[in-house]
Amino acid sequence: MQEIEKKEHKPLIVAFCCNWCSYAGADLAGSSRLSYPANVKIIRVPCSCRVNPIFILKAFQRGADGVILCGCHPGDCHYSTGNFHTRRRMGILFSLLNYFGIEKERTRIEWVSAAEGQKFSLVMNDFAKTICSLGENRRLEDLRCKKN
Amino acid sequence: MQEKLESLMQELALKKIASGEVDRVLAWKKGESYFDVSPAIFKESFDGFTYNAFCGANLSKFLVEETKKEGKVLVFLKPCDTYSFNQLLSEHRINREKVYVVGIECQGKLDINKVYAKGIDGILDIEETDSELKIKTIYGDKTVKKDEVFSVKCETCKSKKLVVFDEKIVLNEMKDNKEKRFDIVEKLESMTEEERFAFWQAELSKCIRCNACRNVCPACTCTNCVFDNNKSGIAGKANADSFEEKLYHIIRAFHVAGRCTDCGECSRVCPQGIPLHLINRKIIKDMNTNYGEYQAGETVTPLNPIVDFKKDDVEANTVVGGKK
Amino acid sequence: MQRIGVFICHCGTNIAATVDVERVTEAVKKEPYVVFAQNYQYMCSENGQQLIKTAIRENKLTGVVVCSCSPRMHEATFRKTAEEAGLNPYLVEIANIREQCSWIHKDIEEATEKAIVLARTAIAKLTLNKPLIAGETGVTKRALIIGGGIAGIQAALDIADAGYEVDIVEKRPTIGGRMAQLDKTFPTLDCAACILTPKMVDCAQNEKINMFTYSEIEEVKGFVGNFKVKIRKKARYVDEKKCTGCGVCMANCPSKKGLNEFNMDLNNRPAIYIPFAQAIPNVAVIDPEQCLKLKTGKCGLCQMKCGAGAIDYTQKDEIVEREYGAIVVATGFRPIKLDNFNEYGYADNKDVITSLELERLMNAAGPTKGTLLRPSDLTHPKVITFIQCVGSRDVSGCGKPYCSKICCMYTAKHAMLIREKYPDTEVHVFYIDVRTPGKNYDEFYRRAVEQYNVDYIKGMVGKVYNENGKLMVQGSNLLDNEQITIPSDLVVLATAIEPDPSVRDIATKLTISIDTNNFLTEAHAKLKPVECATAGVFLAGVCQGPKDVPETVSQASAAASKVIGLLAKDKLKGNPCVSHCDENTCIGCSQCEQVCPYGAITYEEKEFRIGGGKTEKRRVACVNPAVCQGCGACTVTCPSGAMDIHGFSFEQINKEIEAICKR
Amino acid sequence: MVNKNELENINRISGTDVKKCMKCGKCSGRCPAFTEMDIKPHQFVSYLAQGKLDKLLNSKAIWNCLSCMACVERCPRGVAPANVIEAVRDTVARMQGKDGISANDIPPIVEELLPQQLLVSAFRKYKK
Amino acid sequence: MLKIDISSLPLLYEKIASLYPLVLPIKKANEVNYDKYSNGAEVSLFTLKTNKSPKDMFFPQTEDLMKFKVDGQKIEIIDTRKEAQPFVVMGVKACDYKAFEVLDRVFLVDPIDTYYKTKREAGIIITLACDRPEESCFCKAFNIDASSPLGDITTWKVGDKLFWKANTQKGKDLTEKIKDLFTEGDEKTVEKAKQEITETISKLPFSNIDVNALSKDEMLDTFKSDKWSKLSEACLGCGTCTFVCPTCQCFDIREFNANDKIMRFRCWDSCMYKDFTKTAGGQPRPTQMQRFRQRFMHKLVYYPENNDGLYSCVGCGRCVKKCPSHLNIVKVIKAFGGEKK
Repeated sequence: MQEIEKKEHKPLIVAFCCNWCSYAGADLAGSSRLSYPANVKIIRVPCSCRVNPIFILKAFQRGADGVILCGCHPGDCHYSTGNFHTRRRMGILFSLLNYFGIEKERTRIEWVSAAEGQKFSLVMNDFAKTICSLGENRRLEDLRCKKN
Repeated sequence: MQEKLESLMQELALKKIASGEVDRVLAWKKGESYFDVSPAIFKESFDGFTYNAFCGANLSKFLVEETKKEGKVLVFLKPCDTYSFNQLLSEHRINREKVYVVGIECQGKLDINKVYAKGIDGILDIEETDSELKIKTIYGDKTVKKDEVFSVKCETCKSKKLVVFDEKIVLNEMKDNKEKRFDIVEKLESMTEEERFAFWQAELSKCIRCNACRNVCPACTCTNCVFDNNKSGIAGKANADSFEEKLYHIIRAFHVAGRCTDCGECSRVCPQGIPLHLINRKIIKDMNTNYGEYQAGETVTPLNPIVDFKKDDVEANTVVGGKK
Repeated sequence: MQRIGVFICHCGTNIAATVDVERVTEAVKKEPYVVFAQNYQYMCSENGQQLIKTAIRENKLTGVVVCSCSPRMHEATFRKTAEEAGLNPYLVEIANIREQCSWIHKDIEEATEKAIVLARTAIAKLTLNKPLIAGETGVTKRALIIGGGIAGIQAALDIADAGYEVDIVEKRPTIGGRMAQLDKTFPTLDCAACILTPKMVDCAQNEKINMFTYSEIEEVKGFVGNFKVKIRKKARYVDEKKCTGCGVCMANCPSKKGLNEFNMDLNNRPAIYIPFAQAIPNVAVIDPEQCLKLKTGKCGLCQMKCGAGAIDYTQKDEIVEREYGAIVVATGFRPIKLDNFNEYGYADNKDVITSLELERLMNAAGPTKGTLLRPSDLTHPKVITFIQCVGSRDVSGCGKPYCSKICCMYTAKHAMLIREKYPDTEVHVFYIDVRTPGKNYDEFYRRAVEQYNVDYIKGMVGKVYNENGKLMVQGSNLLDNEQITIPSDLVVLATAIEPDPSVRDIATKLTISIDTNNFLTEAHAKLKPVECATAGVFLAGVCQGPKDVPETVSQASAAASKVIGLLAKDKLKGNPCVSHCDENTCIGCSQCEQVCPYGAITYEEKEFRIGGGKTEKRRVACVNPAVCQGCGACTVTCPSGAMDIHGFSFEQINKEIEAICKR
Repeated sequence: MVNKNELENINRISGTDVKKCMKCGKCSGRCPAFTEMDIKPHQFVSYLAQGKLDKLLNSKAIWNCLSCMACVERCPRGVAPANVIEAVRDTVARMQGKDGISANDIPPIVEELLPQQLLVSAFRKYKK
Repeated sequence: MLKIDISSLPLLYEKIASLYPLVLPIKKANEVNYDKYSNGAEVSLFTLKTNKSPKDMFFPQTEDLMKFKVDGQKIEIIDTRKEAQPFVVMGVKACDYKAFEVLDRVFLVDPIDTYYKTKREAGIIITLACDRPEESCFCKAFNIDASSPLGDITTWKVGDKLFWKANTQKGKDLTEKIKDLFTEGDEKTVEKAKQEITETISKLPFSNIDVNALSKDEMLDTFKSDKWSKLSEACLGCGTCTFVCPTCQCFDIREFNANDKIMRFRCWDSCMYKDFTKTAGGQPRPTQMQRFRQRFMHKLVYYPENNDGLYSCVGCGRCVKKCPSHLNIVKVIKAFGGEKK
């Protein structure tokens, strides 16, 4: 029999941040020494509209427990309309995921400007807390990606 | 009734071919039995030409390939097929000049699997009346009311409007049933997350990844689908893990979002009886609720809710898939 | 086989204090393709960079990962380093282990582990990086200036002075803008016309400057260095080349009911008119709404009287297509509409006026020839009350949330001028705050108080009402904790300013972003105040934010210098991280075209081999790499997955996800 | 002494953010009951922002305010002075004990020259 | 010959499942497929046609072949093959049982497919005679007797009883272990039932087709026939027919990069797919007509040519029922003159 690992589950959170606002916001959080959990890992994308739904599913498949998208505030997009597209696409995708029974709280989108280091840290702390309380992602897991 | 429609259609087809206006005709052909109907091209011989309650197949997608060939093709489109036709025009997938569209009457198509489900098997022949099917089987004769065996897509017909045609053959009034369109979606939404998960897990675990839903879908006309493309990182030929079937159906639904006309072909062809149309319909419902009523294929337009936006759209986090 | 080098920066103790750099170095050495790993005190230093260069040469590295501060900080630095060592600059990836790791985590164990994951992710991405070469495009040596106010004029003169051609497009019949309407300017009290008109004349005489007055922007295509702009020259019904500006037509025009926009509608003008005496070009224009000939076909007096034969009733709008290398937007402002402010009685009382109207009433070329007479009965007002912040700093939704910046100064100016010219007049000013930052500004305001005895009342007016021909101004005097009512003869509202409404349309055509108050957004609030996020477009004047004349002129000159810097280049290097289309996969469905904010995607029918010696014509998307800015909107919209973007490719991001999730 | 509870209560009941006030005085500039009030509308806002609870609670003006809402209507910052006054009034009323203010106490504090609150609020209510 | 009340079958399932893993037709989300029995499963033993055939049990749709562990720059190979565990497949119809023979001739000839062989040897197959064939059935055309299938054990449903007969040692051993659930049954009753079935089958519409139609002519003539393009024109290129087919045996080998290992697995492939056997040089069969032709030529011409006349179709009729465009092997056979008058 396999030994059941009694190690506490540490949730993994993948954050997609747009280069111009949210990634800069994360940098500001850093330079202001505003902490957020280490299990939040950031992937830099040019714009939130670069985030393909496949990336989000892929992250869950690989073992992420929560995925968060950050972009410029609507209307402030560096590419002027990118995040408007993101908002619709993700509205549809998140709703669809929930329709499949995946917990609504596992996916989130937040608008964080380059000036909002504080907000970035607050959002990440809050999201990490939410994901912690939800526990491990079971409904979108790929068993092949689990340790065995 | 049905015979009259069929003979009018054939007459028209023959006339158009004789006059040289069209080169060939895309319609349905009867095979081994009454319900065994395949899409087919007719040119010289009209043997097997048929139009009956089992002609569910949407012919519009065949035009993608047909209009690449020489000459003009006459096609018969049911109301819901005309939406797909328009949508394909919007996506520049069909050369309109090479098609002569004949819009035809549709009183709802039937699903032979529902006849089987009534315990009727060994079917030798079927006789169709306006409201009934008289079925001859090796185990005796049976009668079935048509409205008990409507295919899923016709049970909640969204529209009986012919949105595009060069000519139409409609003998009787057609009635839609759009009030019920989102009933099952709403039922699913009212379930808890856990129940919904269980529902879809059970349904999707049947998926054998035969790709019938994709290959029949008039919105899926990519020549190199992401699921066949090794570069995409999600290519796969089988559901090696339960994650993959979810990935496949979520991404497929997302790729046709805004372009899906809700023709219901995906559910019709699924060999495992998965109600795939409920996925697309959820997206349509969400888009209607949040971004304004929209029916893909109603007009020829490159804009659809997924490529469009409003500056005051609702926030993505607030669009909900259903109850907690 | 790839050979990757990883360089880990201590950043003094910024990184090394919380990340065990030695452990990270050892860990990354185990990653596939990594042949070299080293840590160093300051990677960005001269020595650090030298270290990277040496390693690239000695180890024949095919890619470099630098684990250091944010890529927003030093990505460009390290790319240049790599390039100097003969490596394509796009084969460099940065792992952000400072801002996103060492600075936010205290626990060394945790931070080190995260740093390793971030390094691993950057390595994973790097394995898929491709050498990219930035494309080059030529530059059209001509600039377009939208708006012919003082900002546009200044920018045009500066650019022309550097030897480049400039076109000014102005929607009104003359250049000059708002400044031409002003009487005097603060804080020196120069006559506005005296300092503006010479510049206007310079514009007209400069052979490098070409003016399109009474014209609007119809369409903008292209990209930095290569804009193609369609300009609509509205029908003037007067031949610009023939008209001498003699004014005979104006004198003879029987239709005199048109409101004089230049005088803020305070008086009338003929249907054929020259906006004001110093107008440039000094050419008449016919107002088709008022002209009897154009409306009814009967009249034609002006044509008969015109000695130059310049009148042409058959003129049509004309579209001119021009090419430009750079664009300056200087569309200016207007005072807000006061419909939401019934309390001041602007609509009901002729003697409640805006400050810009007062400018015209005081101007020698104005409706009263410079004598201050109140509009209702043309008598001298004895008591004048100014109300500041009308519609500014208003978050209730009626006005504008921002400070309009110029009102304090011009109100002081008005008060002072009135007290100077008509010492028997009593002048009150209701204010909330008096804001006078600027050279000699506060001194100016104090002069109004100390030298000219202007009565400044701290408090706001609640209501203005008419009682027996007097305008009763009721407000609070906060310092005395009183409510006071001042019977006045004239009330002047320091009305908030807002961007000219035409700016929305211009912003859409140029794909530049606009804020909630309709001000255009600069690329960076501090470091790029005149640039736009759209390359090649620059901002000047109030279209970007409230400013006074000196500030506007400085910004215009700044924009001009940016334009000159751009036009001076023969070739522009593009950003190679742009979209591209896999034509074998593309089905030409047009979805991507819909989401591209730059119009970078077009469709072409191309011939493809389909096997068996046959070919097939297919419609496929083509991306113009010079126009594409690399946002990636198309990549997600594309159902076939044909669209991808260099530097952030599908495979790269997937690889990053895989690396991050690896536990 | 600043009583935190009462202050919070007034803030909560008023539902307005007094920190938004930019001290322009437009509320007092428009107030029809200004002369009758011992504390002026803008002072209510200012006192609340500064936490001067005693001044608020001892104010007579809370009974003079007509609740005409002119100050709310005019405020450029979206602050609602009348709501603050109302909140103070409520708080005072609640502090009188469970019976609230007694009928006998009313006549001396009502200014006879001014229309009563109820009347004004009826005007407001039925103006359409 | 043994027998058991149909009403007592749940006891039988429980009993077998307590000995070995038991696989049989189970209804899940309205569809019946072979699945592992567990307590509470909705068994639908007498469903004539499961959507997927039982070939999954020996040749699963996906199957791990091996794993690689990557640690830094080192790679370790892990064998995923396991010792065979005996298991029972119940309710296999004659056609599906015949299909195992077709698969055996592919996987059990040199080089032997060890993955298949292990499962094949471990499997105990309980067949079930058909009692109510459908219009899509045409096993008779391949001389398969649906009334008496082979297998380790054969069962017949007659009235409210299930008759049970062990054929092989494996079957007898299993029967021995569960003997107490049965009573002695009457051979004659079964014989009578068999006769009835045979009669019913002869009434089926496709019973008269002649599968030799395609192999009658020169192979190349059949290949070049212009009938193919007409026959295939409505083909969508989906894999439904191949995935429901009990004899299709093509597979692809792919790799999946999981977090801590790489898995090499095989999965069913379909000759109807346009990326089937795609190589760097492109597709060997670029048109759907060519792919369509390949499938039927393989089943009815090439396979019998290499396997002593054994067709690689067993007439189960699943493709007839499931094809979205109603194209099928019967139409192909008939088009080539395979209709007996």
